[in-house]
Parts: sequence; structure tokens; C-alpha cells
Amino acid sequence: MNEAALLRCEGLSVRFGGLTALNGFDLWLREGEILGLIGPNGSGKTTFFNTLTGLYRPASGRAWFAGAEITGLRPQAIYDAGIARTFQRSRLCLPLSVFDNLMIGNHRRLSLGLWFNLFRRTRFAGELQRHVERARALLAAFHPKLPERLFDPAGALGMIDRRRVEVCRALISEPRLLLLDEPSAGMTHDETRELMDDILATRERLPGLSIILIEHEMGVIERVSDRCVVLNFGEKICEGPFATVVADRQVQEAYLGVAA
Amino acid sequence: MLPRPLRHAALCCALMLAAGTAGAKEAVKLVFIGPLTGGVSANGLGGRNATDLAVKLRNAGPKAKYRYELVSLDDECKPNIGVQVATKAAADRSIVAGVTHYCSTVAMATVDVYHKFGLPVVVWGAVLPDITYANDYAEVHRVNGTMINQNDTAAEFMTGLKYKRWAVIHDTTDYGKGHNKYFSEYLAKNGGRILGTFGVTADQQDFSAELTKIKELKPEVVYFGGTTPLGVRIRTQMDKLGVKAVFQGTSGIVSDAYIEGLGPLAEGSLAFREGAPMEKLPGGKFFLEQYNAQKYNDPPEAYGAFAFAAANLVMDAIEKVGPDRRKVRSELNRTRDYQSVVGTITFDDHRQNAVPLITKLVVQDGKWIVWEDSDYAKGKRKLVKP
Amino acid sequence: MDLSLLGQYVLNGLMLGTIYAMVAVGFTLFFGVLDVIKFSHGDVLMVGAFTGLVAYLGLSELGVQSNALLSLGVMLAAVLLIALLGAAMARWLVLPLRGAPPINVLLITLMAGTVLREAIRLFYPAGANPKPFPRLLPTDSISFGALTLRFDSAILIALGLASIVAVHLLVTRTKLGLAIRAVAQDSETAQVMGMNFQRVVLVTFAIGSALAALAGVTAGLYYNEINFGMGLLLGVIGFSAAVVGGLGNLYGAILGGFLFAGLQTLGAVWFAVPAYKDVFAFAVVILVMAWRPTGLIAEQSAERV
Amino acid sequence: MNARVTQRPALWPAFVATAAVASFAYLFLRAEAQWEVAALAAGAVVALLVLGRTRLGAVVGSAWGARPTPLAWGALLAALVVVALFAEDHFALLMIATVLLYGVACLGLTIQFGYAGVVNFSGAAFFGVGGYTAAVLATHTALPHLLVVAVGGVLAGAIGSLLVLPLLRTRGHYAALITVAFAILFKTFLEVNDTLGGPQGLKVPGMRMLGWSFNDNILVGEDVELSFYLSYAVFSLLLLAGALVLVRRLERSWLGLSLDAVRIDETAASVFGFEVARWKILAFTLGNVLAGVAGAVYAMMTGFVAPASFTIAESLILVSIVILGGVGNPVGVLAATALVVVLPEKLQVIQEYRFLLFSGFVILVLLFRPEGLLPRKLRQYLPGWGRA
Repeated sequence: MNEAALLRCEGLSVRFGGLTALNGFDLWLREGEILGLIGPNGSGKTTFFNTLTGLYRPASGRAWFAGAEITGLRPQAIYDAGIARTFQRSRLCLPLSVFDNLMIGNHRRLSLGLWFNLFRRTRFAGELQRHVERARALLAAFHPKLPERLFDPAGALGMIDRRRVEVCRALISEPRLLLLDEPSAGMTHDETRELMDDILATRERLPGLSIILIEHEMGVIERVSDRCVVLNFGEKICEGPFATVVADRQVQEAYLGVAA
Repeated sequence: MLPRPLRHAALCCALMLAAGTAGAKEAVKLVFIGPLTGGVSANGLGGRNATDLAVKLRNAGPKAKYRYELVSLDDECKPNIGVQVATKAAADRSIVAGVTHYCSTVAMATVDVYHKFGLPVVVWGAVLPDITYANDYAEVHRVNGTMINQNDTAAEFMTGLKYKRWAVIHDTTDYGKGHNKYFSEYLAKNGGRILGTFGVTADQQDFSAELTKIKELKPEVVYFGGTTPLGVRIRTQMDKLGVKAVFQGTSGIVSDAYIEGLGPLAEGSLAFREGAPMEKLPGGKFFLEQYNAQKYNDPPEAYGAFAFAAANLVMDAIEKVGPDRRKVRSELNRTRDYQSVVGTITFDDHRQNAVPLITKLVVQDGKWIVWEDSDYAKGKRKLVKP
Repeated sequence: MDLSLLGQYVLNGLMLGTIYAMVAVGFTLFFGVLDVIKFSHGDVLMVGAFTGLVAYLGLSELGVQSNALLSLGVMLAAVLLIALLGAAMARWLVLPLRGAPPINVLLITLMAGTVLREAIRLFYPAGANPKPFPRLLPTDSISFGALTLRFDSAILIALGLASIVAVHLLVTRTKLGLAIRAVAQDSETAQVMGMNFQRVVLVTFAIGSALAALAGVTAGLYYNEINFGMGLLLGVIGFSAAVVGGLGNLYGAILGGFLFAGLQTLGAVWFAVPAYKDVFAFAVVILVMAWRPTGLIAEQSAERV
Repeated sequence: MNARVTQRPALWPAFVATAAVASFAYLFLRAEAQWEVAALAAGAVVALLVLGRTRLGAVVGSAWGARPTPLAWGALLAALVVVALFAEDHFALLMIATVLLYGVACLGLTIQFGYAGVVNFSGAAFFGVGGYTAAVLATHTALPHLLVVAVGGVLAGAIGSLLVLPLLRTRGHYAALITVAFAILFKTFLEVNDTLGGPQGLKVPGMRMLGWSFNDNILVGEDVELSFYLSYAVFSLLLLAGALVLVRRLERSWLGLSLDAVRIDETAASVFGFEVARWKILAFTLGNVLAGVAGAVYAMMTGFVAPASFTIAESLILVSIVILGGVGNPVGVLAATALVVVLPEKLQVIQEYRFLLFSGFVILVLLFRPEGLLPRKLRQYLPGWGRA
């Protein structure tokens, strides 16, 4: 089955000085699969995302994406390879408009030539027009009410809309793999459910899209994930469908350990 | 020099008279430009007050044909600001003449402006020779001498005292660098030896490294080209590091601030200043009396008297030929044997006051004393032995 | 060069470094708790020195003779008043700008510094001129060859180092220090943990400023001369030292301070024109930053993503 | 919706505003007496408050947003009129030209700090590089002066690239220190080292172009003699207009977006594929080039360069202009430039107390209007952008 894998990681380890944040982590992911990545706080989930997106360098281990090795590539290269993400603490550029934020995600498609931008204003206007349409279409598909906020500052949006925009910012680059880091953080149950509906809808629309989802709300995981991986102290302690995972003693201990 | 009756008039109720006689006369504007803010503002303020004093006294005098108004501007001792305010003054046709600049860099930057606009000015404090000698602008005069005369005398005098080995410290402003240049020149002529030269920045606090080096060189004299603040620091730290040598300064340290800043340590410091010793001249005493009578916040400092003299020179010229820039300019050009509080003023072909004498000064009992009347000259006290 | 001469240079560097370190520690403290640069620090130091001078004049007016008492009074007055000044600036200039970009804080403190400087220059009697600072410490000295060790220098170095150590102990050992460090780590959490954020900040600024005042008095007692501009360069150098050492780190500040003093001394010895020493020192600073972007002792907090 | 506008807002309020600003500028430059200055300053404050409170500001703003081109020409014309009104007043023209040239330099800083977030405390140094280049080239070579000015900019950019490596590796205060260090280093070096005139500085020949000497007064008929500063004022005005257009277009393009992304969140930007280094280098170099060009012209106008004019204090003034004006808003920056350059001059009457008051004023602004006089608005890629 590994042949079919879109993403494959072998023995990824990340260390900060003394402590080991991620230890010999193996993972594979099929095209179009939704993987739930769970585990107590500080178990290395976000560290894994940061490593995958090239923000951290792994101390050891390798990773392949769509057949090509991506170990230790720069974030820019990994974005170009087709991995996009959201952040645990929302990282929208609040002073900028929703459109600008989407265009940041859309970076790959923008013509960044000095001459073009400064002196070819009419052609620039044309390109701009096309991107406005794409942005509006994407927002509309994600949530009917979003497009009218297109030119508002991101800071003026409510929490859930910020999350939506953040997901759109990741989607607009049409990635093959989408990394969602605790999308429910700071939102009410209802808001979270709405957001998950939107994400599932998107999944319907783009069957090819694979998603790795970090989440604390077990309900969410149960609902959207095809498969779960549980991390604890930087090590994978369990893997499989949600039902099996939650039944696992180690997992329960890990969580009880945290609870206690 | 001021006529006697005027002095009496001034001594009594100067200001009231000024107010009284005002209105009647035609108003004539003069400009003073100097550093009123920043590091050397003390000198700038001294100069401004002295000029202001000259104007006040003149207005108080019954003889004056015109009522003089003083416009004073701050050049911040920055060339670009200097050009700005110089333009402001020069472009203002109602201003007839100026008493300008303490900082040489600023004067260098502004002479072109005065020339272009034909505003006659008398430099009162900047000592860089080039200000008068690097151009031939009929508008630019200078009452204070240049560092050339100063160092000529200084070198000759010091070698005369049988000193042979010098260490030179100078700040890296044009003032310090210039002094270093000319002193080294003349010292070589007079057969003195310079063991080491140390350029330091004007805002430096700590000189222990430099002075430690100097201590190793064992000079008999430490020559310092720079102004009071640095002078005070260096002299103090010499003592701290046990550098036993005569401290020979330039006109830059001839100030009350130097003595106040050092206290007893100032004893025996030497310095040289162009112009006759003020106390010697009848006008000098008068100037100081009047200055103190006005209760200004700041002392006149070394160059206040020059500003005072310059202002009077200008006003006398105006009295003579009327408030017309061209006429005033040529009148100033003609200045010969003009009696002033700083001695006789005679302009050479570059309108530079060919200052006849340089006053040698030494600190004795917390005062700058003219060398000749000091206990040191009389042999009652000794500087550090050669 | 012979040993005694070398010793002299080391001694000079030591004195200089001590003063620099005292200033740098202030910068690093402020940055620690509030992530701000207080650019008026140098001028606060200058005001501290003048406060000391005024205290001296006042005490001698009252007929106090003993140098020991005088020096004590001078230091106490400077430290206390400037601690207040520092807290006041934090309260009314720095804290109101929370949330505003750090550069604003930098600018506002810069301007506050100008206000202090200009105020002294204009309103202290003849403030534009250098003022003599009394010699309150024993000035007798012992010399070996080129090395002259004066007791006052020795005392001042000891005093300076002691004050730094004291601050260090305060921050590492006491409950207050714990609070400061907590706020430095993560102000939100600290507030949640029920620490009075504002009080911690004010106290920190008081401490840092007091240290600056002490540095000012030290400079006064060492150079026996103070002037309204003395804070300018000291401020910039203190800032540079703190940053080179690694902002928010006490050891870094101390290291930076002595490093900078060392560089300047070296520069003055090496170059024919000693004025190049600043060119040299700051050039090295740039290189160090290129080599270690977050200072010699790097900031611990890895960025939270 | 489409980015084009459907109903165009009226232009006349904006034109009136321009006229008002122009006449204010005229009166302020004319004002000599203290009370005049005070009155005008007070008036300006009131006007700002009114604009803030009422819809007036919004109306004018939307007009500018919708149809900038005619209004821009109007503004340029108004500026020319003001300059023309002072045609014989040397000093006023010098001040105007100074404001305009500082404005150009501050636009440079705006690109660096306002957009890319690269703080630069050595702006005056790069201004100085331009000035010294002009001094040397115009004295010792026959290079056409337009080219000299250009070279001044290029050299400033080139010397700036010495700092690029450390700047790229550092952030925030650490980056700030690098520029602080460079500012001090630059000034001290010029002072100590005599090859470029040392502390005495260098004379700079006046500008000539196509046989036209900028330093001669312009005779109209027999009796009317226009100030030679007129040429400089006009040239500086055109220079500024050019810089303004450049900065505007930069901001209203993908470049501006990229710079903003890098400034606001470097990490996020790199995750979305932005080459952080590239953008920082672009902004830093472009900014220094502008500063250098301005410096070259300024040096030729004042005819003199010396280290004392390019101290770190000067650099800090430039930075404070950018912050006072409203970080990232070119128009605000221009307003602040005028304020910072002209106000101390107008305060000459209070002599040595000037800086005390000035710093106090800046403190007040920072306390009560921390986002600056004219805060930056959302990006408008095109005229009439973003109206749904």
C-alpha cells in the first residue's frame, strides 16, 4: 500500500537542545484520505506539521511527498510541492483585507516581476480581475456569506470566519495535502460543527485532496477522519480507525495521564 | 571702543533710555548666528548675549542714528542648518549685516551664501583659516584670529620654556584637526618633538586608553586641540592615570567652564587666545561689567568679547555710511586700526583681522591670568619641569 | 608591551566595562519584561549623575563633612529619585503604548530622553557646561611600573560589579524576581496566575533606572566631570552591549558590556588614530550580529508557531 | 461586484481640500510672527479633528480612492502654484525644496520600514552617501549632473547591500542595532578619515542641466529676479512626484502585498512560498536608492556636505517622520516631513527652547495618536477598488 502513499515519513525525529519533540515518527497517507492526528498537549503534533512544512529541520528521518523526497526542504519549496497548512494560533494578516490574505495563499500564481507590477498596470488589472473572481468563487463555495466580506480587513471578521478564511487561504493554492492545526481552537461547539461541515463539503468537491487534522475534540475526529494516529511524548503510540484507537489502553492512559 | 559719554549713558538706566529713544529713529536689523542648542551651545549663547548687549548699549546711547534690532538664529553647529538660517538672514533685505558663526564647518558652508546674497558678515568665533583665506568674498570678515597665529606663538613660546617632547591630543572636528596641523608645523620649525598624536571623537568620555599610551611616551607637555568639555575630561583623567606633564590647550579651553569643571586641577594649564588680554584694555573691563549687569544666564565665554566687538564694528560702519549692504561692506573692508574691546582691528586683503598679538594665558588660583603677570612668569611658581 | 602596561589597559577596560554593563543590564531588564527598548536610558543615567551632584551640594550646604556620608547620600538620592523617574516613565510613557508597535516606544522614550537632556542643559545653572563632580573617594594610588591603581577606581569597579550581582540575585532568587521572570516568559499567563502585571513592570523599570543612576554617579566619581550630553553615547553603547550579548539575558548584557569596553580599548591601542576605535567596535558589532543573529547568548524562547 | 466603480463620487470636495492644504502651506511658510504661527498651528489641529469627526474626511478620501489621476494632477498643480508664489523668496523656496527632498528620503524609509518592516536607523547615512557622491563626481568628473544624481542613488543602494546579510539574519531590535552601528560608524569614519574632506566636509558645485545652471537667479525682463532656488524647488517637486508614484504603485501591486506579508508574519509568509530574503533586499535597496538620490540633490542645493549633517540624530529624525506621518502612508509621511522640517524653523523665535518643545510635541502625538497623523488604509489595487 505504501506505493500508493501521497505522503510517507520514516523515523522523523526533531530535537530542541535536550528534549526530543518527535521521536522516530513513521507515517503514511493515501491520496484523498483524511487522517486525524491526536494526542495530549506537547505530544509533538504541531512539531510534526512544522517539520513537514520545513520550518524545523528533522534531526533524523526522511519524508517523501508525491514520490519526491522533501526532507529538509525550505518552506517555499514544500509549498510549491503542494502542501498547505493552517496554524493553531490563527495567523491571518489581520491588518490586511480578506482578499489580500487569500492572495498570500495564492502566492504561487501571482506575477511578481518588478516591471510588470510597476509599469504594466493594465495587464496587472487584468490579472487582478481573474484572481478576484477565483477568490470570490472559492469563498462562495466554502460559505455563501463570505464573499461579501472579501474587501473587509481580516481583523474585522469573527472567529469562525477567520478560520474559514484561513482554510481558504490554504486551499486557494490548490494543494494536494492540507494540514489543519486545531481548527476548532477558540470556537464554540456549534461553530466547530459548522466549520467541519464546510471542510467535509470541500472534501466532497475535491475528492483528490488529502487532509491531516490535528484536533482535541474527539467528536470532530470521529466525524471526519478515516484513520487516526495518536502521538504521545513525540512517539506514535497507536494507529487505526477512530473506534480502535479510542479503545486502546495506552491511548486512554495517555489522555487520563493528562487529565490527572 | 565706545565713546565715554555713551558709557555713562549706558551705566545709568540703559533699557529705559532705549525704550524712550525708540520709535523716533529708523530701525535697522542685524543678525546674529551661532550654536544656541547642542554641545557647544554655551559659546553660542555667550556670543548671542554679547551681541545683544552691544545692541542694547548702542540703542541706549543718544548718539545712535538708528534703532538697531537684533535677529538671532540658531545654526545648531550643523552645516546644513547653517546654510538654511544663513539663507533666511541673507535673503531678508531688511537685514543689513551679520555677526556670524562659532563652528568652523558651519562658517565654511555658509560663506558662499553670504557672498551670493551680498550680506556683509563679521565672523566672531570660527577659527579655521580657510573661512577667510580659501575664498575672496568681500562680504566675509573675521575679527578673531585664526589658529595659525595662535599656534605660531604657542610653539615659539613653549619651546622658549625649554620644553622638547610633546604628545598631541586633538578632537576630530575641524577645530581640533586644524590646531593639530598648524601646531605640529610650527613646533617642527621651533625644534620641538612630537612623540605621538591622538585624534579622538568630540563626544568621547573615556580617554584612559589614549592616556595610558601617552604615559608610556613620557612627554613633557600634552598639547590639546579642542574645546572645554573634552579638555576638562582629558585633564582630569591625566591626573587619574598619573600622567605628569604640562597641559597646554588652545583658545577652545579659555573659558570659566574649564576652571569650574576642573577646580584645583586646572592650576598651571596653559592656553593661547588671539586678541589683547581683555582686562588690559579699557573697553574690556567695561564689557565685563556691562555683561554681568545684564544678568544673562550664561557667561560670555572666550569669544563673547569678539562677538561684542564685531557687533560694534558693524554698527559703527552703519552709523557712518547708512543701512546699505554694499556701502557697509566696503566700509567694513576698509577697517583699519579700529579700537575694540579685543584690541585694534585691522583687516588684511582677505578681510581677516591681522591680530597683532596673541595672549598667553595660564590658570593661577582658579583664574585665567595673562602669563606675563603670573607667578609662573615671575618664577614664584613652577610648571612641571622640562 | 610589558606586563604592568597591559595591566593598566585591563584595568581601564574593566572600569569602562563595568559602567557599560550597568547600563546594558537596564536595557535587558526592560526588554525582558516588556519587549521594549527604552532609548532614554542614557539620559536617565545623566540625570542620575546630576541628581547626585545636587545632593552633594545640598549635603555640603547642611555642613556634612565626612566623604563616606556624602558619597552614601549622593548614591541614595540618585538611586531613589531615578528609580521613581524610571517608574514614572514606564507608567506614563511606556505602558500606555502597549499594543502599539515597539518602534513607537523606542521613539517616545527617545524623545523623552531629549526632553531630559535639554531640560538639564537649559534649566540647570549653566547646564550647557561640564560640571565638576566631587572627589569623594580616597584618591591615593599604588603604582607598579606603568600601572597606576587608584583606590577610587578599585572601589567603583567593586561597587559596580556588586550592584550588578545584587540585581542578578534579585531577579533569580527573590519572589519579586520570580514575578519578573514569569512576566518576561509570558505576560498573559503571568497575569492569569494573578500577578499584578503593571506593578511588576513598574518595579522592573525602577530597578533598571536605579542601576543607571548608580552608573551615572559612578561615572561622575570616576571622571570627576559630568555634562548634559554624557548619556548619549553611553546609551547607544549600553543598547549595543545588551543586544550583542543577547536581549533579555543578564549574563549577555554583562558580557556585551565588557566585550564592548574591550573592543574600544583594543581599538585605541591598535590604531594610530584612536578615534577609529568606535568605527572598529561598531564594525565588530555588525559582524557579531551577522554571526549570531540573536546575540552571543541567544534568546531561549524558540518562536511559537 | 466588479472592481471598477459604478457611481463616481464627486471630485470637487477633494479639489477644495487640495486648495485648502496648498493655501495653508503658503500661509504657514509666510508666517513670521509668533502669533501667526500659533494661530495657523491651532487651525491645522482643529481642521484635522473636524476631518476626523465629520464625514468630510471620508468624502475626500473616497474621491481620491475613486479617481486619483485628476486629483493627483490637481495636487501637483497646486504645489507648483505655491512654489510660483514664492518665486522671489529664496528662503521659502529653500525650505520647500528641503521638505520635498527629505520627503523623498522618508518615502524610501517607508518602503523599508512601512512595508517590508526593515527598520533603518542609518537613513541619514545613505542620504549622506548620495551627497558625498555628488560632491566628488560633480567636482572631479564631467558627468552630466542628472547622471551624478542617479549614481548617488545607486551607490547608496550598493553600500546598503553591505548590511543586507546581517539584516537578513536578524529581526526587530537586533536588526535595528545593525543600522544604529552603521550610522555611527559612517559618521565617525568620514570625520576621522581625511580623503573625503574630513570634518571640514566638501564643497559641492551647483547643479547644471542642459547648460542650465541651477545656481543663478532667473531674470525675467529687467527688474524681476526669480530666486535660483526656484529651479531646485521645481526639480525636487518632480523628483518627489516620481517617488510618490513609484511608492504608490509598489504598494498597490503584488509587490506591496508580498512586502506586507513578510512584515506582518515572516513565518507564515515563508510557509506560503514567499522568498523573505528577496523582498527584504528589494525594499532595503530601493529605500536607500531613494535616500541617496535625495541626498545628492540636497547636497548640490546647499553646496556643502560635512559629516556633522549625517549623524545618527538626523537618522532618528527621519524615522520619527515616518512614524509621525503614519507608518506606510506616503501622504502622511509628506505631511510629517513638512511639520518636522518647518516647525523647528518657525520656532526660531524661542531659540534654545526649540527642541525641548519639539520633543514634547512628538511625545504628545505618540500618546494620543499612536497610529500617526494619517494612518494607512487598506490596500487599493485600483482606482475605486473594493466597493461591493
